[in-house]
Amino acid sequence: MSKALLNSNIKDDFAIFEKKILNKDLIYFDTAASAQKPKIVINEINDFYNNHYSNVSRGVHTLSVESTFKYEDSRKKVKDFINAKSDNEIIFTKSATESINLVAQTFCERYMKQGDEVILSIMEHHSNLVPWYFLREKYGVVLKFAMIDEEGKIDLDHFSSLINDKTKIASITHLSNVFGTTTNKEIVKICREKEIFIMLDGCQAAAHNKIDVQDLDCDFYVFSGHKTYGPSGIGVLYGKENILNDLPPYQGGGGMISEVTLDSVSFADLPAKYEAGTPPLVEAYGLGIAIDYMNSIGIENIMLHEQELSNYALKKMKELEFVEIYGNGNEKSSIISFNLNHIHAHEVASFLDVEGIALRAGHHCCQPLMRHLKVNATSRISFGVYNDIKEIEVFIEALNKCKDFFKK
Amino acid sequence: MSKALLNSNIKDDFAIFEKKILNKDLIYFDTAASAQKPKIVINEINDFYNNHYSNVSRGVHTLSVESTFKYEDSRKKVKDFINAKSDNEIIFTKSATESINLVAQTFCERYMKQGDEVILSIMEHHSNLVPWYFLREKYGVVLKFAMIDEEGKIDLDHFSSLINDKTKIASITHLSNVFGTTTNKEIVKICREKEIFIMLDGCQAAAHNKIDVQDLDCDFYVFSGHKTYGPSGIGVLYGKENILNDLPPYQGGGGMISEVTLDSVSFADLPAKYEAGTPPLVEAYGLGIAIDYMNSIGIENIMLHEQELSNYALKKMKELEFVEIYGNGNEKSSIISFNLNHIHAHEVASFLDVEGIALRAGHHCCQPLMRHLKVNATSRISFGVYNDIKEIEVFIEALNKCKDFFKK
Amino acid sequence: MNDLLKDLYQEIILDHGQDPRNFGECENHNKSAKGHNPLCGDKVYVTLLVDQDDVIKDIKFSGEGCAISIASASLMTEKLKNKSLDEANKIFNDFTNLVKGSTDELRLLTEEDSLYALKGVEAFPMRVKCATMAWHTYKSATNE
Amino acid sequence: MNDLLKDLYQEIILDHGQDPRNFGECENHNKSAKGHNPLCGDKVYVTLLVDQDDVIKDIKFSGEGCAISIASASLMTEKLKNKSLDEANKIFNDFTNLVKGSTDELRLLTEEDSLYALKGVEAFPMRVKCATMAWHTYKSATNE
Ligand SMILES: Cc1ncc(COP(=O)(O)O)c(C=O)c1O
Ligand SMILES: Cc1ncc(COP(=O)(O)O)c(C=O)c1O
Repeated sequence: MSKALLNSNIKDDFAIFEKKILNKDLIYFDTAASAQKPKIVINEINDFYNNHYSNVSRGVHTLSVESTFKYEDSRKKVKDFINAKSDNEIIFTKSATESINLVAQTFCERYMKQGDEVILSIMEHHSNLVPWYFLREKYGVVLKFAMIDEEGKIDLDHFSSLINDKTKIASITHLSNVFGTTTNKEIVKICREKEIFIMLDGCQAAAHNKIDVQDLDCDFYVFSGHKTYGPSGIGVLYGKENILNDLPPYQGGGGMISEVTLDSVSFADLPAKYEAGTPPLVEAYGLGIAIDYMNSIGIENIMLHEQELSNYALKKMKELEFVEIYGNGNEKSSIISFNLNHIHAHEVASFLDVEGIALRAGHHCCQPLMRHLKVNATSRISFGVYNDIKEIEVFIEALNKCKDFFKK
Repeated sequence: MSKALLNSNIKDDFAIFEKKILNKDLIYFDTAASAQKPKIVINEINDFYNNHYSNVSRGVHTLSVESTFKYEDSRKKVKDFINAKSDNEIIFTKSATESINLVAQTFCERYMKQGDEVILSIMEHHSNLVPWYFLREKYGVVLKFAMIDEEGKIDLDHFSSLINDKTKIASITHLSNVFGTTTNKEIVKICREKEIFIMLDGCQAAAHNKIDVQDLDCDFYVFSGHKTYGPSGIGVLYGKENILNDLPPYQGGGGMISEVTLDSVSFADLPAKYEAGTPPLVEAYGLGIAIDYMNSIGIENIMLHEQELSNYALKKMKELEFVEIYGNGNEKSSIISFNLNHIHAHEVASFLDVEGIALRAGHHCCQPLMRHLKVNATSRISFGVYNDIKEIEVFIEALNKCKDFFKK
Repeated sequence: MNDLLKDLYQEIILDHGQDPRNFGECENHNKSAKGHNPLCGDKVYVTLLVDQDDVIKDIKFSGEGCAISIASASLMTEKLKNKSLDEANKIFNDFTNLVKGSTDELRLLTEEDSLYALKGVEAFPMRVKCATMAWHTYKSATNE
Repeated sequence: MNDLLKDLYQEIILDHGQDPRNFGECENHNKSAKGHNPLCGDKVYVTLLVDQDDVIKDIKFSGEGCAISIASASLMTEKLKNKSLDEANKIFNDFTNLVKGSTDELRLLTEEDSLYALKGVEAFPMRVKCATMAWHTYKSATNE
């Protein structure tokens, strides 16, 4: 087992683990919400500001050149990270949420009319629901929701059965932020056969799996920098070049234009077309460094490590009769959602917080899924490169203590 | 004169000035494009990531609490900085450009129909033009452009004459990024009298003037963090609370909802309503620190300092017969645009770059204004707290050398 | 056991959390509101009977929630019953100040009050919403 | 004077920049395109006469721009005249590699070529767009 685990001194790469939470070591089990940042990312952000900073793309002077090259270099790193074909397919946004809004809005404007259909699933994150609800509201687009199986995976037969002549696009999570289950890439094949577009929400997958958008063959792929060990304030949209060329622009402003008169505007080529205004340039750079960091460990190794941790945690949690786990399979990637009998998730979170354990309690921005699971909230642990087996032991012990505390 | 100038060791607050450009001291005259960052901002960003980082607003654990409080604390600082009435009036975006897009889109959805009119000016930045062009294109909204006078200020009579029964909103720069001129706050009075809404684009003003949105009485005010000594990737939208309450949401996603079912969604209260997805949280915090920094110097003092520098530079430049200055008044705030006779702005920028002087050459994202001025491009110098008189001397000498070099 | 937790989960909180008083709907009521906590999806429904003199003759709540939110709702109904709306609103202010750890002086609540047991919430700022959910719902019921 | 600037603004560049050759429009042309530099709004218009054998019999340009963009356009027209489109495209590749400081080997351009004078641009990466504006415009004219 331990072969798959990363060397435990990987924690030294992260300054935050020198911190104590009420005199306890920090056990950070909330990576699915946002990952901690390696020192190298923070140091490089410093270096950018201290030695190379200026606005990008428009200036002639040295700092402007340096900033522009760092920014564009990061785009190349993202391209390689997800194996896109071209830099033009990588758009920097502020978040995955913005990326999804961008696609929903521009795709609808270009390809959809009233009555056309979109397929989502009942376990999508609000960020992959509400942008589509807007289209339903504004343009009369119809939304359909794929069901999930007992394990917490998209039911592909049901998904398939929802597609008809009016269906234009599907937008589905690549890795569930509640169950830790990965969507079978067959889903793209189904979309290819039925000739609809597909976007994958890779927020959780990108920090955990090797992503290859050419192999996946999806039309759009989105993720957030802050969940992949990068800074806050940066997101990625991947889109196939011909599609992005075909879609209208999203936001307007400096940097995304070719020529502006009082009567007209023509737009810059990709990727600038979708990057109106001064972009989150240092954040983009930081994401590039985070990608370097993940590559230095090896994304395969990260996956194996987190898989090991999940397997171990799952086994231990199943031994506790007062723990209910959501999704009955064994594939949990780096994420396990659960509840303690008769104890509200908020109690669990506060109790564990005092033990130094940071986990998430709530609806995880998946209220429709919560309703499906017939709960208001769950607790969720999620792992990153810096977690280890010892922390899981502490966690299991804390669950026991928690149960006892609230039993009385 | 020197009384108004800040102590020159203010440069020590900025690490970048330890840098040499081709063995020359860096003279950064490109603050209007983006300001350099004080060490304190960078250090605090470090501290945030190293000691307090987590996602905001949703978690129960300690790091989540710390992050949330830092994020919300920054909102309070922004509120005080521009003297808004309530935290609810401060929306964090990724940039001023996004702020303007947000207002244009939601305002149009709520209050405008085909044929309704918007007033801009011919000197607006592309970021305050193109979002409105989209409305023209999509919804048949009519755009009218206020003229400017010789000095480079909005012609208020002309502005006034453009308003009619169909006019719904005006969006005007508060401080011109080409001329350095400030728009008379009378403009808001005109809008109040004629009962139209007004947005001010404060990108350049916010780092230079004391902004008081209650005194200005504008409906919307926008600026970017990176131009006010804050990090990249953060922008601000101020809107009067009752108006923001009345407008529809912009982007959809986690954090901006109250309740989501498969059929419906209800939205969170302000300011969350406009902050879909994980926000640029560390960036927002960094902007708060930048505001602290500006306050520690005193925004009045910053204004006086930059005014002094501008006055001096203007006087010296006027003595050079080969320099043409755009806008014939003496109010240049922190920005002066010019050209050297017969020498293209790009040559000037490259030449000065080699002397260590960073200035901007181009259309400054104001192509309609360039056309009005009958040039393709200008050079532009702009000042920040870290500039001093000696740098202007070096600059004037460099202009002379540049003229000589290209004369032969 | 950690002191913060002990303060948060005092006996009376756990008791009211597990066995809430005034749970249900007032048979006769003339004011009501629904509230929820967007963090976790918990919900509460508060009903009141307010007489001509603006006195709360009856108040009940129903819903689901964590121990803190249920206990707080339960203790609220006990406290507000037979109070005038004016008094009740002062208690509302006191209570929200108490759990937020505000430095404002309390006007009607004292350390003897059972509600004071919720002071432990101030050490868990993200739980303030749990503690105040029923209170805000009461407030919006009476504001309509 | 700084060496980088001397390299950038060699005599021949300043000469062609101030006194461009082949400025204007070909009297007879069968290909043309407009181009511009979004950084500064500079514009160029390139016209060509390409014969049946795909040889560029005439090429001229007009427009406004900085010394680098005008000199580059002027030198381009001198170089491409009487070249086959095939050769011209190879020179296009060589030239863009040259100014970008690419490590790719040049196939047709040598140090003896007047175009080589623009190698100094590689030290000013943001000026590459100036140097290549006319070239990309030529390219789009012949691609139609
Ligand atoms: C007057 C004005 N408006 C808008 C903008 C756009 O700001 P940003 O690029 O930060 O969105 C700028 C800066 O470029 C500006 O100077
Ligand atoms: C599956 C999934 N989709 C979308 C999002 C939204 O990401 P962000 O908040 O970074 O925009 C998240 C994270 O919260 C997520 O887990």
